[in-house]
Amino acid sequence: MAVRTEPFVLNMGPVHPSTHGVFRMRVTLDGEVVVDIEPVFGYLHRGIEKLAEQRTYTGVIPLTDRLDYISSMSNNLAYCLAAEKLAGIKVPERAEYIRVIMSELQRVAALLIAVGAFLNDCGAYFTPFLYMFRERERIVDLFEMASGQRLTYNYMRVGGVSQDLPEEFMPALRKFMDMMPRFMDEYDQLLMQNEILLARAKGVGILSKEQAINCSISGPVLRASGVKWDIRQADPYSIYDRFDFDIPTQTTGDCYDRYRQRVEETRQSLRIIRQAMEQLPSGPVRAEVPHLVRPPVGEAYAHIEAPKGELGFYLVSDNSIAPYRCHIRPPSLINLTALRDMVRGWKIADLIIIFGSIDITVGEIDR
Amino acid sequence: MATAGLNIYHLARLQAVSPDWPGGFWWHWLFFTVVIIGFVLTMVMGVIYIERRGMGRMQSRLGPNRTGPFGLLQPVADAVKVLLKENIVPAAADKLVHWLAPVIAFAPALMLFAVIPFENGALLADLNIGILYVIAISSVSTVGIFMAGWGSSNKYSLLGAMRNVAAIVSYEIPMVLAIVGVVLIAGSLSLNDIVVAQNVPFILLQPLGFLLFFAAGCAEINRSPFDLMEADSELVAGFHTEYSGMKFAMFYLVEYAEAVAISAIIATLFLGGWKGPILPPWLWFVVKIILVFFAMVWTRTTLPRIRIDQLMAFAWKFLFPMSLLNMFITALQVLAGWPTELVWVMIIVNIAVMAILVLVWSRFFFRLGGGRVEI
Amino acid sequence: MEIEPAKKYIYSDIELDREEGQVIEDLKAQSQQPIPDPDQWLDEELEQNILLTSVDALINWGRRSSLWTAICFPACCAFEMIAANGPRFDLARFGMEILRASPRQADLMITAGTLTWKMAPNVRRIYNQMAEPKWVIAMGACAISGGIFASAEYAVVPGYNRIIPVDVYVPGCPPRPEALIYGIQMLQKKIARRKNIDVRKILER
Amino acid sequence: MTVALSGKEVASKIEEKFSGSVVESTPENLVVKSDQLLDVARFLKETGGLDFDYLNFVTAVDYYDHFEVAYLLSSLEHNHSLMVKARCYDRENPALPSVTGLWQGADFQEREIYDLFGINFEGHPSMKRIFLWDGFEGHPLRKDYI
Repeated sequence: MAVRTEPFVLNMGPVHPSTHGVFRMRVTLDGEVVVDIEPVFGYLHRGIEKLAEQRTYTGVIPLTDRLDYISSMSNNLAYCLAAEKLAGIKVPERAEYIRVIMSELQRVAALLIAVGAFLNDCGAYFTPFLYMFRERERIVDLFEMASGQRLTYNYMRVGGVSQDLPEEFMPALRKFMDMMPRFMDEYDQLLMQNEILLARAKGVGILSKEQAINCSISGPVLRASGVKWDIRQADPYSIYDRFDFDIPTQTTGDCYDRYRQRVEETRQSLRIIRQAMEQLPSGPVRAEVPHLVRPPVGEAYAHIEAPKGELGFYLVSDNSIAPYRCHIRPPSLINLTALRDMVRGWKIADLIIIFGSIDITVGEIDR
Repeated sequence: MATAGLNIYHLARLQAVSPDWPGGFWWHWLFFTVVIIGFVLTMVMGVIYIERRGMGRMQSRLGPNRTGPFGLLQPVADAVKVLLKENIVPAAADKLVHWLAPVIAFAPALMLFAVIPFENGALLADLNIGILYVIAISSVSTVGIFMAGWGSSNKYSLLGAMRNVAAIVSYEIPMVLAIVGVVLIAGSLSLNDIVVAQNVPFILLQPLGFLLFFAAGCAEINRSPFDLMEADSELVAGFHTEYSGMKFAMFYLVEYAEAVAISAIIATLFLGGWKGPILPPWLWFVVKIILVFFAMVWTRTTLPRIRIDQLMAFAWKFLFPMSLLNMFITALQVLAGWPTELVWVMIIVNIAVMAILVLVWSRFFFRLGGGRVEI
Repeated sequence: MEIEPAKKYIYSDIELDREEGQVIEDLKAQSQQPIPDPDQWLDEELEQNILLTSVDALINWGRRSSLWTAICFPACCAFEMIAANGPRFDLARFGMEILRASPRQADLMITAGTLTWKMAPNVRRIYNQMAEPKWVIAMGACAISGGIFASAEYAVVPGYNRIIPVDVYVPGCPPRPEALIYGIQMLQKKIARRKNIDVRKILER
Repeated sequence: MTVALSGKEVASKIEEKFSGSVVESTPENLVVKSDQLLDVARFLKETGGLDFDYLNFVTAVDYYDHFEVAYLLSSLEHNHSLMVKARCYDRENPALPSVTGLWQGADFQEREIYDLFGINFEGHPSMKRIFLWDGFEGHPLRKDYI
């Protein structure tokens, strides 16, 4: 005899321990099984795109810091690339290298957070998260040396970076680079082969290759589904064509693959940093750029491979000192497109880890 | 058999000698009731401290160390604060059920200690069905938890409570079956007799039984990785989402009192209870409880949580058949009358049996991990 | 806060959206002025709260030594908040590592991040769900005044004190964990000073 | 390196199939008539050699007299990209066909444009406000908002 059940709606968020900020889902459940979800956004809509229209080109940079606040450097980079493309500014060599080092360090930090948060969502009571926070603190120290800030760095400028690296930066970076591979091995041993984690994450929330492309998914989520698409190699920006690195991909596109993908990308980032450290030239770190940049009428789109995916800035100029329109392509928001299809039919506990494996930041979703 | 000396003692016990106290049973009961309440409360404070400090250490940080010397007064401060907080009853809650739930959940945790010996013969009631009593009483707290989930009129609470009921119903069976091995060897259901019978701690004679009981016990009291009913990252706070103040304090107490109780039962059944050299027996008992509890803290900080269907599958497809097998093997050994002088051989054989069984079963018959439900 | 009677449950998405929008608009209309800080109005309420005078110190010690934080971290400052909880700064030393996901069991709300009007009813609700005694630390420029986003008036609430009373303000964008810990210590001092009962009032009676 | 296809070349291909659908074409982008946007988009996605299977982003720009909606399309296979635009001149009730049927990734972005610009995408499964609440007056990213 079949039991007759009745679905009910569970409101998850906007304040919930594992929605990574103020994200909200209206989940329709049949017992423990997710029948349908409706994501609700906007709890952190701060009008960044509107504010950007009232600020000078340089004044937008602090706003970009607060988009995806765990990868501020990458946001700075993407914005500066767009503004430079619009104004036709050439960036000095040393600045390019510093930018690469910074954005790759930022990727390491952000991916560590992503992995830690994912494991936390799996129920490993804060331990992996705090371990990864320990290493993030070291990276934050490096950023602090360069920019004086711990979270919102505001380090890059249109035409370079705000200031040269202090002299103690490179020894500290070298020390960090020596330590980091050991920590990466430690993380591998921590939970990578854990039976419970495998049972929880393997085969759960599969995102097929076709759907990933159709949903405009980008970043580690896309590559975990088996699409070898990394903007650093597909459309090299800055000086990424000078470095030798691999693009790891996975096959199935389940939660475990996304977790693995992030860990492996961290290793590749370390490889890039090491090369950039060796090649770092001396020279100026800022091009001669007027205080108020006044790009010609036109539009430009620059995109980078941010830790969460393709982060792009679409700037439209009307030859004034402020952008006429500044659109941000948020990887977090667009990666969530497939969420509904991924979670239907899974349990509520799976919903949490599938959501965690997409790795979003609400600041970027709502802007 | 390791139980050779036991039979004479057991015969003597059959005459049901009353405690040799002036005034008979009543003083005995009063004394032990006070002792148990004091013991449980102190132990709860102690284990909360151990958990928070231990967890802090495992997470590469310090843990509470500012409140009192070494942070020892942290649980006291927590207690003072929680007890004096406002008590909120949600408007839509079922008032009576909401009010009764923590009491019903808390009582069994205390009652469990009635049959647990602190020293030889030092226990409130030496029931000759002690183990049965433990099993029966420990599942009563489920009623309280379900009442909490139902009475709060909160969907998260209800989900947590449902999970808890499902888990308890499944895990009672492997838990009981895991004990049967111990009972067969000891030849008694009384916890005191079981401790007396342990010339060698039963963890060595019954390694598989210990593992099964530890896993089932963790699930029974919802310690990680089976802490589904208050799964922080999924269900906010599970069944006690809507509880605050004193009533939340009760649930907090229940959580740890149950952990202490299960640790005490494991210490009694498998680790030789109060037995040990040099130190006074009650101290040995406390040390063993803390050891077991520490193992629970360790698993909590290390392992991810499993899913509800995996939890059920783990009970029915792994623990249940394993505990049946364990029971049969032990019964055969007891029936064959394994010679007492060869106890070390028995230990080695049993450990080998455990290793083979666990490996074979987890490789060929049951793996964790379920699948998608088609909707 | 008087408790509203339980509403009819709504099942349609569209109706629910409309209802929530209405709540936001109402709150926006209500909260055009900042709520004064609790220091200014809390004393009157506390006069009715009778406890033994001699245990005042003990109670305050207990309360300030175990401030459990409610999980309500909307934006950027959350990461400095977590960093303060993390291995280096370690709020656990003060017994604060327990982050209660359920506001009913929390004592302290650290408002880490920008508050938008859409979020405001939820923050108000979380604050109301917290059991007395409760405290609020406004962390960061956005929480104090709207900060860098204050000029996006259509979406951003200029400071949490429009919605909930705030005890301690910690400036910075975001404040460093050290600053947050200093703010928490300020709050602890504030709790230590707090009188749960005025002795003279009792004697007069 | 992603090759940005010339709008003029693609425009000539489109003109062969749907004559009169291209309003304007420059080397950077091409502007399509809004009522034929869906056909052109399907053509771009499904024609061999173009295969624009990836929609980078959708956004809108307010030029006071008209809205310009920009679609950046990429092909992961050929590694080339193209910016397609459509304009709506109706300021009161601007409307465009929705491309969610072709690229699901446009789902939230079209809702965002509806929320912040007020452009209605016909055929979108749930066209409602995404960031702001129901009952909010106006569309903030329009240039005439405050």
